[in-house]
Amino acid sequence: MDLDWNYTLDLLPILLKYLGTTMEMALIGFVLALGLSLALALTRVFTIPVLDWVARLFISFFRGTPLLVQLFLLYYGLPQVIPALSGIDAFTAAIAGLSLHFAAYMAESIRAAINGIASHQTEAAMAIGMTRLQAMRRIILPQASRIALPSLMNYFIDMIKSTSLAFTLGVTEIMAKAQMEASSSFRFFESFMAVALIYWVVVVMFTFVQTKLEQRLNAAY
Amino acid sequence: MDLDWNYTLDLLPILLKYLGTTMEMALIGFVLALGLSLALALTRVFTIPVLDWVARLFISFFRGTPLLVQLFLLYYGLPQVIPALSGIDAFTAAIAGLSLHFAAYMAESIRAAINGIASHQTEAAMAIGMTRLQAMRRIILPQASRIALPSLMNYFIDMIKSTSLAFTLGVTEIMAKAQMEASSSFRFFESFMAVALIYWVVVVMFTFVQTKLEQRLNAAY
Amino acid sequence: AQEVKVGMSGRYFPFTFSKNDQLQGFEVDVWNEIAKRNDYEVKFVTASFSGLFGMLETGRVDTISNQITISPERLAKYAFSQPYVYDGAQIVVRRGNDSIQKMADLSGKKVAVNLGSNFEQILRQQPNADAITIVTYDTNIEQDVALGRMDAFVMDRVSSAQLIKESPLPLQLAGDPIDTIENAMPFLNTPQQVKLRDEVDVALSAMKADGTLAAISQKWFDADITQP
Amino acid sequence: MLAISNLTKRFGDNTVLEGIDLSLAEGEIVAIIGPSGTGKSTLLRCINFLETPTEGQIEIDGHRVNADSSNQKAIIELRKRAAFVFQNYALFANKTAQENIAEGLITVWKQPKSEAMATAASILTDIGLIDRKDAYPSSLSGGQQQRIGIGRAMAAHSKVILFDEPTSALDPEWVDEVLGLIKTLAERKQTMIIVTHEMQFAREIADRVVFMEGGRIVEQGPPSQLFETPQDPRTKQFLARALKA
Amino acid sequence: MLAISNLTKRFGDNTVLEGIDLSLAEGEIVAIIGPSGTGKSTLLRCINFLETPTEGQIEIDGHRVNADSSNQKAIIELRKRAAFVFQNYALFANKTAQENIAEGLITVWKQPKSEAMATAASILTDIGLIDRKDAYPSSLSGGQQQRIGIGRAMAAHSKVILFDEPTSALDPEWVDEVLGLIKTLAERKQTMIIVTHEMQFAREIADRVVFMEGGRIVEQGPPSQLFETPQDPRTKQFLARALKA
Ligand SMILES: Nc1ncnc2c1ncn2[C@@H]1O[C@H](COP(=O)(O)OP(=O)(O)OP(=O)(O)O)[C@@H](O)[C@H]1O
Ligand SMILES: Nc1ncnc2c1ncn2[C@@H]1O[C@H](COP(=O)(O)OP(=O)(O)OP(=O)(O)O)[C@@H](O)[C@H]1O
Ligand SMILES: [Mg+2]
Ligand SMILES: [Mg+2]
Repeated sequence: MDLDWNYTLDLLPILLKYLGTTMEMALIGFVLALGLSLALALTRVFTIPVLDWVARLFISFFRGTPLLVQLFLLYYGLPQVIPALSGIDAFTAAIAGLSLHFAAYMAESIRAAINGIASHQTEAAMAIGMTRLQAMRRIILPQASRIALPSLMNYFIDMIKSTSLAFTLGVTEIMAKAQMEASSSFRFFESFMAVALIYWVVVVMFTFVQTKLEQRLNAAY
Repeated sequence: MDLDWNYTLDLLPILLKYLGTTMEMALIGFVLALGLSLALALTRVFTIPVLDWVARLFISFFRGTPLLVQLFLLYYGLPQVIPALSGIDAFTAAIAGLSLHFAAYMAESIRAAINGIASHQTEAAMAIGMTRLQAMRRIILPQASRIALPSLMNYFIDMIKSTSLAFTLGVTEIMAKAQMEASSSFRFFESFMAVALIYWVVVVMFTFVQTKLEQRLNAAY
Repeated sequence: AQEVKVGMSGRYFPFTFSKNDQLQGFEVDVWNEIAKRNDYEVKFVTASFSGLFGMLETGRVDTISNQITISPERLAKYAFSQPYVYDGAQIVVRRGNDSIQKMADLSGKKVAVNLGSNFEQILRQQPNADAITIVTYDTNIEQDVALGRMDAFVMDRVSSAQLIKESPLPLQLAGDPIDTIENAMPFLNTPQQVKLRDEVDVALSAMKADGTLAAISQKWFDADITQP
Repeated sequence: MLAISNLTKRFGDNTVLEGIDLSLAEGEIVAIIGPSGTGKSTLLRCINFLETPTEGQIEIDGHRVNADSSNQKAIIELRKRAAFVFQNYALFANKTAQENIAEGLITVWKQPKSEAMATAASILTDIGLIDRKDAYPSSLSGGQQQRIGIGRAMAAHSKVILFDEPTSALDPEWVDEVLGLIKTLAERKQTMIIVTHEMQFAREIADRVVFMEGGRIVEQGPPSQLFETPQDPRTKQFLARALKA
Repeated sequence: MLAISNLTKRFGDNTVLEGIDLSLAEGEIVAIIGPSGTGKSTLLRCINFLETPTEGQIEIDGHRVNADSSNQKAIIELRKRAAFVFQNYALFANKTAQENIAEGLITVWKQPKSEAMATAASILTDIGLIDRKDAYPSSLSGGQQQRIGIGRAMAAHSKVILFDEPTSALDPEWVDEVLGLIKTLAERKQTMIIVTHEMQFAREIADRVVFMEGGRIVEQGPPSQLFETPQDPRTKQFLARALKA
């Protein structure tokens, strides 16, 4: 196969126009997923009576079924049951799906990180009269975040790439665009190289941020 | 939308025939990924001179680019460069791609778990004359495995579902089969429900195994 | 003007594809012409193939214009427009492989087909179907035939010819089409959508009659594929 | 001021504490001594419900909590009345020395941060660690860490401070300082329970010494009486060994 | 048998140890005393390269390692000659009491598991914890944990055992037992260095006492001499405080 690297180069500016869509979905989705996963993790760590079971079911479902199917259900299935939701646009639905899906995964990582912090510190915090939630917020979570950071970054990176499934809902982001371009030129190889390159640069940038963050979080240890 | 649940039920036995392919890819892929990620994590924890940089590059690339692109490069791209590899079959290539991709992610989780174990235990092990590798194997890894377990299970579950990308290489597993069936009947919704159901049951079973494992690993704490 | 939303994959050259970030192709031209005649404001929605049908079901698009092949099963579920493309199932092989010329030559061979197409069913209806290893792909069947991993793939004749012309891959057509297929646009079976389908049918009939449809076909294929 | 009634604690079918009754008057200092594994730490931990007692009841400053109560608010109110100094320091790993001491004032007692940090600084001066105020626990020596742990307990305006072997990790030259501090607290009518196996220290600081064995209080009395004329043979035997060491 | 020459350790620009020279004969027991933060733990940690010295050299039983050496094998050989008892126990959290003691024998000394476990059991009997042999560290009391830590050090056939405040977490009644054990080891010509602030203990067990301050050895000599007729004013001041407590 004769590879045409110029094609790859020519494609880059076209694809970059869609990077905004990709990153917007990933960033908003991640922030929402982070909040939700924290709530789920705390619900499980504290084993809050009924909610614990709700959280387990939520995690089990959103972890146990493919994101593609979840997006499908959310965008095409749910409006059948709840007509009010038929007004939701594809972009919003994609973000909702991404955050629900990744929240389920991230909740388990956060829970593991919390369990990794020596429990005598929670005791010490409770002994001075803090509630479990205060101890969590001020003592345990800051330390757990250090342990969880690499995992969470993994999920963020995964999420960036998973935004490509939003094409199922009609959202065109960089991967969809690359495949559309490739289908006319038949230069799948070159198109994929262009997408890979863009993703890689983005990921390397975020990994750099991660390294800096890790250094700051490690300062105390 | 008129849903035909009988269609979903009728599809189940057809899809179940392909569950073997899915699980075979996921299980072999995961075992390989586990070995590779452990090697990568240790290389990074011990900061082995040159290898550390190789590991970083490996992780950066396989984490930073989409699995789809990696499978494509592996199966369609590499044989162009190394003709000997054109004999590789799609199933093998899919497993190779899955394990390389997930190893990059898992390496970071394992590294974080190792860093989460109190370092004075490594000291104590070294003080009685163990090498760092012995301390790692006998003291740190058994404890790190407890912290890493939920994350690793997340990746395993993710891997089960990611086997569907092997469809790009022509491997028919349950997701591919569901889409094939759906594309002739146009009953995507019903097909997806069938797939989701099968995945969910499989995941719930593995989650049960995880819970049992966690209990065993927690026995000492 | 009434807004009509048309779903397509954007990944099916030269019917619907993107070049330099511009959505174009046969389907796009056909719909722009229909819109002009019926005073529609046409809006193209691109999504993956499985998503297109979800959109149709939930009313997010009015129809799909992506060379959907009519089959009895599909006819039972949707209201189809009249066929606007007549095509055939074509065997394609690696360049220089002249051993395969007709259906019977595929016995004992490995044959690839694409997801979302009807070609798997067509192959399975052939008398020697049991002797053929049929593999369905999501994308990239042409790559595997070019690399020699597959002996042949089956696709519609029109895009096969385009593919061989446009792509750098070493491929060639093998013999004549093995079956004829009719492509049309599916609509939901509701009174409102059936009314829209009828309007579109009127426009299509007129375009066939005055040669506009043939002209669009000539533009993209150097041939008229809109007549049986 | 503090009253423990009929306190029993079981781990599974292992009874670690059995029917403990103990009262403290305001400003009283009680030392608890006894062999290892006898339930001394467990008793302290039950007093502020770090360990939920199996039976019995705790009352501090008129605030009473039963073993079968699961009222979190009541337990927190109890804990606000009782500070704890841990055997293993249990400092907050993500906070500096000063922040460790200020943390409770800010979070529990809702003091403004600047005020809490000023209080923490003065406590750091008291315990001789003001020059290490910005150090994190991991970079402090064992002795330094335990002194911060004591400082943290001193910061809360607690009715009673519970010490679990507070000097066991301290260098001898600092024991004096800590003794001095505890005496200052005693003069301010600070009630304290101190688990210790430094007999000399118990004798010097305590108003009353309690000897525990096998999860029960065997004997108690003023230090002079308990150390010089112990009544129970087990007390005698324990003291004979302990004072010799 | 053990010779430390010109040992210096800096953390950044903070010099914690400065030009330490110290030799031990076979079977000799040296106690190190001194104020908190003075570098006692750091000195012990440098002896078996848990902390890499900045300058100087360590020799144990004819095996010599320089500060600038990065030969891992040489360092491991050194460590096999020196066991360590930690201030904070540092037990292996994933191993039972018995496994903690047997671990080194199995991994480092390549003994068959059954043999190592038997040795561990006999050591557990010596230290009075045979009934807790299957307990994990997290369910042992502080005192029990430290005794396992000592047992672990006893198990290795080390030329020298380094104790970092071995009795600071121990209950008085067990101090005797441990003293007894250490004496048994001394009779077998076990060389030991013991950092401690229990003066009574240092006096009883040591052949020689070393007083450190500010990262230097200020004075050393037999216990009777150092405790009764200290020469350096800093030693005098330290002992005055320490013996009073
Ligand atoms: N969480 C627990 N689960 C089970 N048993 C426990 C637990 N905590 C303590 N124990 C057991 O309870 C007994 C009393 O322990 P405790 O720590 O109160 O003793 P102690 O008197 O403080 O001993 P030391 O002087 O060694 O600190 C011990 O046998 C210990 O093993
Ligand atoms: N890893 C480190 N990084 C920086 N400074 C350190 C480190 N370890 C110890 N220090 C500092 O070195 C000095 C000596 O500490 P060391 O623990 O050796 O004292 P010590 O004599 O054992 O004290 P203690 O009796 O309290 O245990 C202290 O000021 C301590 O803060
Ligand atoms: Mg205790
Ligand atoms: Mg020390």
